[in-house]
Amino acid sequence: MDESDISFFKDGLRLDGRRADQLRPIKIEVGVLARADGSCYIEMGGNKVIAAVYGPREVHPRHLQEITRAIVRYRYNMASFSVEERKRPGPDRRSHELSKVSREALEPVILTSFFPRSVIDVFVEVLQADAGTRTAGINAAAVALADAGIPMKSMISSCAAGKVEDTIVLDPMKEEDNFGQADLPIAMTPNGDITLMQMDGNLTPDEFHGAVEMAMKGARDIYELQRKALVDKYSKMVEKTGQEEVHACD
Amino acid sequence: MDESDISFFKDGLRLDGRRADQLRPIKIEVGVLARADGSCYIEMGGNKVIAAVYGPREVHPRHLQEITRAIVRYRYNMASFSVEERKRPGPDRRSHELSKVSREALEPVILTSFFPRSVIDVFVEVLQADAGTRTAGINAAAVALADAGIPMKSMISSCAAGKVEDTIVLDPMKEEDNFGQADLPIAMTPNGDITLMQMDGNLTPDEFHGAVEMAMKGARDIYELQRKALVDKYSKMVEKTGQEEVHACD
Amino acid sequence: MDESDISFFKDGLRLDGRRADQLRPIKIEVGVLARADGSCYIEMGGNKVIAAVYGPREVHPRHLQEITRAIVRYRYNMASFSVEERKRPGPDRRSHELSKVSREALEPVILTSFFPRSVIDVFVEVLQADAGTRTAGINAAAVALADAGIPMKSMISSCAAGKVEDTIVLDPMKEEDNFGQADLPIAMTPNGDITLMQMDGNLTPDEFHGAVEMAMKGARDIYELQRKALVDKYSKMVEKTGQEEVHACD
Amino acid sequence: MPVTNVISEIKKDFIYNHLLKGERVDGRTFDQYREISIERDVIRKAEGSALVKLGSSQVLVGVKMQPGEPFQDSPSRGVIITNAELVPLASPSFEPGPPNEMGIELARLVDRGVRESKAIDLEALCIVPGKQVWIVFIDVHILDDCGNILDAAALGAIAALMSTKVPASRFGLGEDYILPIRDIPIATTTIEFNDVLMLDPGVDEEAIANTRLTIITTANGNICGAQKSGTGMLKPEQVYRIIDIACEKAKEIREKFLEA
Amino acid sequence: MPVTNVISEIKKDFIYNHLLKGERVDGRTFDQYREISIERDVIRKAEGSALVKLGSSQVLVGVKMQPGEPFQDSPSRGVIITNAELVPLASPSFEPGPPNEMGIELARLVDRGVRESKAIDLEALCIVPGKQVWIVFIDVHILDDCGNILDAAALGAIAALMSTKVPASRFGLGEDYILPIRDIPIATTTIEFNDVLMLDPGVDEEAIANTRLTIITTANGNICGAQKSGTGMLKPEQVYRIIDIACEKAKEIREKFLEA
Amino acid sequence: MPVTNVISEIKKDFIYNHLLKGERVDGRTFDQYREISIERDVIRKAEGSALVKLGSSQVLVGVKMQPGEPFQDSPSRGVIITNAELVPLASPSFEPGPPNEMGIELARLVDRGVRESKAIDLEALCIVPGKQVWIVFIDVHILDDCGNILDAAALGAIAALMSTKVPASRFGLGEDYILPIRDIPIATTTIEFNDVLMLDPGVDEEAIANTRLTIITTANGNICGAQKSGTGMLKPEQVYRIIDIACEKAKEIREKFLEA
Repeated sequence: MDESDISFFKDGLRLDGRRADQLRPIKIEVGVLARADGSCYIEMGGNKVIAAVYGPREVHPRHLQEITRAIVRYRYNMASFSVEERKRPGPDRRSHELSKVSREALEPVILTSFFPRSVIDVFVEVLQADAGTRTAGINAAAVALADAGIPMKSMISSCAAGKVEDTIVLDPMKEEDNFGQADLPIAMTPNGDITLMQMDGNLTPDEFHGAVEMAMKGARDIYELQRKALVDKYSKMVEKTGQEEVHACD
Repeated sequence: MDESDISFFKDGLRLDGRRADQLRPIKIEVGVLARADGSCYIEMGGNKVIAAVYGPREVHPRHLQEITRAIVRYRYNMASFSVEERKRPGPDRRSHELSKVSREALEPVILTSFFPRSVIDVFVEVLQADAGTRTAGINAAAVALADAGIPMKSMISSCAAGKVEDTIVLDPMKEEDNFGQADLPIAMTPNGDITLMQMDGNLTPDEFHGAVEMAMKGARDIYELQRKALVDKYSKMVEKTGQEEVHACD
Repeated sequence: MDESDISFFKDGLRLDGRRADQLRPIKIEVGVLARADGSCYIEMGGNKVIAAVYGPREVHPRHLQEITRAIVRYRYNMASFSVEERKRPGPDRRSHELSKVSREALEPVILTSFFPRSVIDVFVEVLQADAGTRTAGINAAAVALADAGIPMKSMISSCAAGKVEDTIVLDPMKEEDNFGQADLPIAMTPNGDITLMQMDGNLTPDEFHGAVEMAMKGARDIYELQRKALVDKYSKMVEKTGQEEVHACD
Repeated sequence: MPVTNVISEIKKDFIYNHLLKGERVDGRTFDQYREISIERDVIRKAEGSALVKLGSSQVLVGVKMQPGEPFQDSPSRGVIITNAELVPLASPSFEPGPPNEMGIELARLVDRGVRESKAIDLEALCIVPGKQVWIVFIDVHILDDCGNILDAAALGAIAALMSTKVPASRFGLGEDYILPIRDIPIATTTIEFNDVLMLDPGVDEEAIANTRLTIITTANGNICGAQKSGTGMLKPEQVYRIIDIACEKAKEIREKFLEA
Repeated sequence: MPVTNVISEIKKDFIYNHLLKGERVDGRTFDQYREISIERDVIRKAEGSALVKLGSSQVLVGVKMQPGEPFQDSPSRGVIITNAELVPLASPSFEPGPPNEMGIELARLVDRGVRESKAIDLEALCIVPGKQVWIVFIDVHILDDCGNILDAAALGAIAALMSTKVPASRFGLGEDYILPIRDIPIATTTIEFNDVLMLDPGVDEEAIANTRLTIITTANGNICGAQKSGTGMLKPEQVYRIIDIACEKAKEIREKFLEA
Repeated sequence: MPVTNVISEIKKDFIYNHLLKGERVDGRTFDQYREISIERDVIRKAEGSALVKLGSSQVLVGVKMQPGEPFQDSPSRGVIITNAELVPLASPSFEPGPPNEMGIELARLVDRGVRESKAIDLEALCIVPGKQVWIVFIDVHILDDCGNILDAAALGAIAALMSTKVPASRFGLGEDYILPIRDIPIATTTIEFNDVLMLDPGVDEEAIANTRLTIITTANGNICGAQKSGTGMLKPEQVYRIIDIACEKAKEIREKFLEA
């Protein structure tokens, strides 16, 4: 993290014209895949991410089974063409870590005890990356879990705050992430229980406090969009009266 | 595939003296390995290939078992020293593809339903490569299956046709394969049911037709050699009256 | 193995001041790890090696189980920082071979038939390497097995002999190993049954004989130190009367 | 889950019975493709990209380019590297991990179409002979497997290549330019069942009729690739019939979607 | 083995009941670390090393250095590579093989502490800009996992770095010199259970209270890293309380063990 | 398959009872090898090759050579790389995949024989000191494992090396020439059972008497390699007896097959 010579603000606005506490444009679509039990496509700024949920289903290999609950698996994966310099296919150390913390961001709200000996698989594909892929992935995955009918205590919404030019900003984009002073992604329930928290960079305790509050505000706004996307899809289904939703090709 | 400056014909004959529709010399030996349940060594031109069959036997790992039939596995492998430039040991993408299509060339004639929950393993080792290793491998594997006593609806014979200097030729050798215009390997039953067909290069529909017919003619000739090799072995066994064949070392 | 220009003796003593038939200083500590069922730390010259034993315990994966006895696994591993030039983490071909012969050095004295269907795991970590890590590892592992209460027919002790400047020497150190003429490590029971023997370099049959005898002498001396270390630990336990040994953290 | 299996068995019977009656379960004729849509330039970070929908099947192909070393035996030609990721998001039968046999076959067939049709002018991708050439990475990302992802992937590959801009300026190699494309290979896949030939199989049709033949044709109507797959057999006459259908269908698709 | 499981269940109950009563089973107060000891320069073959004991947990960290190529986007800065081996010697739950999710997370957190605190002056590790820089390998070797190996590993890493001598002479690059260290990052981990916060969890406490927050602080009291792990939740107020505890505790540890 | 196991148990008993009576099941004396045949230059694409048959055991060894970089600590010496593939074609107990412990041990022993006997003049394989030397790849391909494949592999390796032509002209490095071989290492393996020592074990003898000692000797009768394997024990006197047998037997084999 070097600030180098970049200036991150112009006339009080950020390089992409946002205020410090403003989210990038977000678009959420539910049920975009036919084979998956639940799915969601999200755009957050330049990020394009798709999530699918399969399950509850049988666990392979068997020895991973838990007698009293479903296990949750989460696979964060970047497409080779999603980044400036082509990424080698397959998981690297970064994606292993993100998969772990993302799973731990969602697992607290999933009612795993309803499905002993089974697995709930969450697959997240980053098709285009632009800072914030982990938060976008969690947001999409949470909606896909709901779309799959997985019982959850609540929704999960995720957003990051950053620090550039000693200012706390919401939802950092690529330049702010690369050259900023800190990055702090969180995920939480609508009533503010934090399920993911990571941070790197350099923050005073007060700045940390401010960044958490700002990220939580962002997550609350995202929650409204997630909710709306699910309601919209449900409304459309209800319109087609008598027509049951079928998860199948064609 | 570049034709470069090579001339593939001289006085109407190919570089190795063959006519356009002539096979390279072929030698087939049955039962060449003591440990395998069935085996066959084949030379087709400069190719030296050996095939072994094990099974029907237990499937490991268990979850691959099929309840109603035997599964068939086929492993095409090239020895490091079989090619001009030393090949790294182990399978590459090419050998994975060849293993798949070769398995699918043989599986249609194997009576897998006779052996539920078991596996029939076919292992093919290319000891020396000279264009046409996949067809040589399938020819050897089919004989090895018969040698192992695996019940089959019919024999499988395999041969390729190619195109050089706008002429369709049978059983291309290395130079014709490297610098020719097309390669079309097939495998089939004695009565002309095609179980393998691949092609790359550039052929008009008419040329394609001609190449298929020529490759089928080659396969029919090879079938006679396969049959003869099996009959020869069986005759020898019968000569040693009362002496049962034992698949064991020494 | 080149002798190059090194002179290995000065005034009849070796570069580190030892006589030809003298061991390097050895330090053995028993029960140094809380989580393992048995453990041992050993220093042999510059070698620092730690061994842990887990088991008998359940075998994973299941298909490795033996119905009539415990299987023994041995994993020899070098820490990245244990050698001059950083070693890539994970096993290489050398460590696979050492794991195999070390396992075979210990297995003859382990009463595996007492624990059908289970596994006894021996893990050896080389923290600092200075020629002789395999013998140090076996010495530590044998003590760790005893510490874990695994029933054994006898102790195993291991030592190498080498040849430098046409002289047989005991327990070669780094320079003698790198530039010497031969290396011959053995492992044996206290009454002279050999369970490991390897050798490379160049020895006449007579020299081979001499090297084996010298290595056996070294192993006998090491046995006394192993025995003492175990007795010391047991004495201490008995002192704390009524206090049972608990293998647990804190 | 047992329930799913029962449903899937019933569904198979249903399709099977339709096929026996000479009908496809979704009402298509035997030589009819599902609806095709191609959206190009969907991934800004890629040099070229295309999202292909074939009925409900979805395949995303991205093309990346970077300078690199040529192969020793073709020192003045660019390099094509094709990879396919059958990510587990796309089907309950796909598993995480390196490409399996099926993924490798798919990638190699897509590659074969591009390579054997000579669609890319590889000579034009030489930067310094013997030292530096352009590497073209064609990455196929399957998103939703509702059958016949091979044809969709091949279509996505050529569509993405046709929208690819060589990123010369990023590497200080002059101005960006459009990747020169000289041919438009089209792959069409036909399945055989009870002597009935059906184009563009859906995922359930694939499960039932396990004999497939893929034919790749060039713009001038020649054949540049063929591959039978599956554990069935084909008569030569069936092969020739499939080739006739394939050539015609490929022409239609090429004209409708790629030459517009 | 069934027997072990029963014992382990009984032990968990025992600890659980203590925690409900507001007690830790080993008598510690909630904000008390187990005994810490740091022994430096234990591995002669490494450029720097430290053996950290945290109660019965034991972690050995070795630092190796060698010249190598810089990253393209930072041509005049040294490179840090951090790796952690959770070898099966250290715990019945560790398995042989490449690092799993847990080992990777641990290595990346240790790395983050060193990197984000700017503890190593990477500019000073440039040999020839764009060509050759020092690579610093930080290798964490877990020997005995009795809980909270992350804090022990982070402590071992900075202690080992503080004892590291750059082996310039071995590579013909002048005289050896002490690796310049500019900050001392300290990681402190707190678990939450029933709204009680406990520092430095033992292995059984970790098993019961599966919500952890690790805070890494710099010498000036700022925060340079944070990571929640485990499948629980934390209230913001709990986070802020943990930060207060972490800053204070880190200061104590830093003064006691690393600035002496 | 249960049937096989019963047969195999009966066969073991049979062999076991023979051994107790001091007989080998195939009528050999204890110090008798099975019939040996060596066919050289069987693989035209290799620089050298040999097919060794030891009774029904068959091992094919190919030698390939290419220029490459020397090791840093021996800048003017050629490099030997030995690999063994225990392909599943050769035995029901071999599995596909990278070499396991047994394959690695076999390759390393073959390598040790060649290396420690100094059979290849590595100094003569230097092309440009510190830059380019010849790499000698010795690839062992087991075709049929009917016991004692190690001795067969070692025999194949030296026979293949003795027929190796350095392919200098292919790489523009002058004329091809015969690889200079300075010694002929021979490996002989003996098993011990009930204090009886038997040379050249068959596959069933190996299964029963799981204590083996391999001795590698040079042409002048010295020992350049030894390896005990298996989970049994040997008395020192047994070791010395085995060495005597090995030296004598190796001399016979060397004279009969490799110095002719």
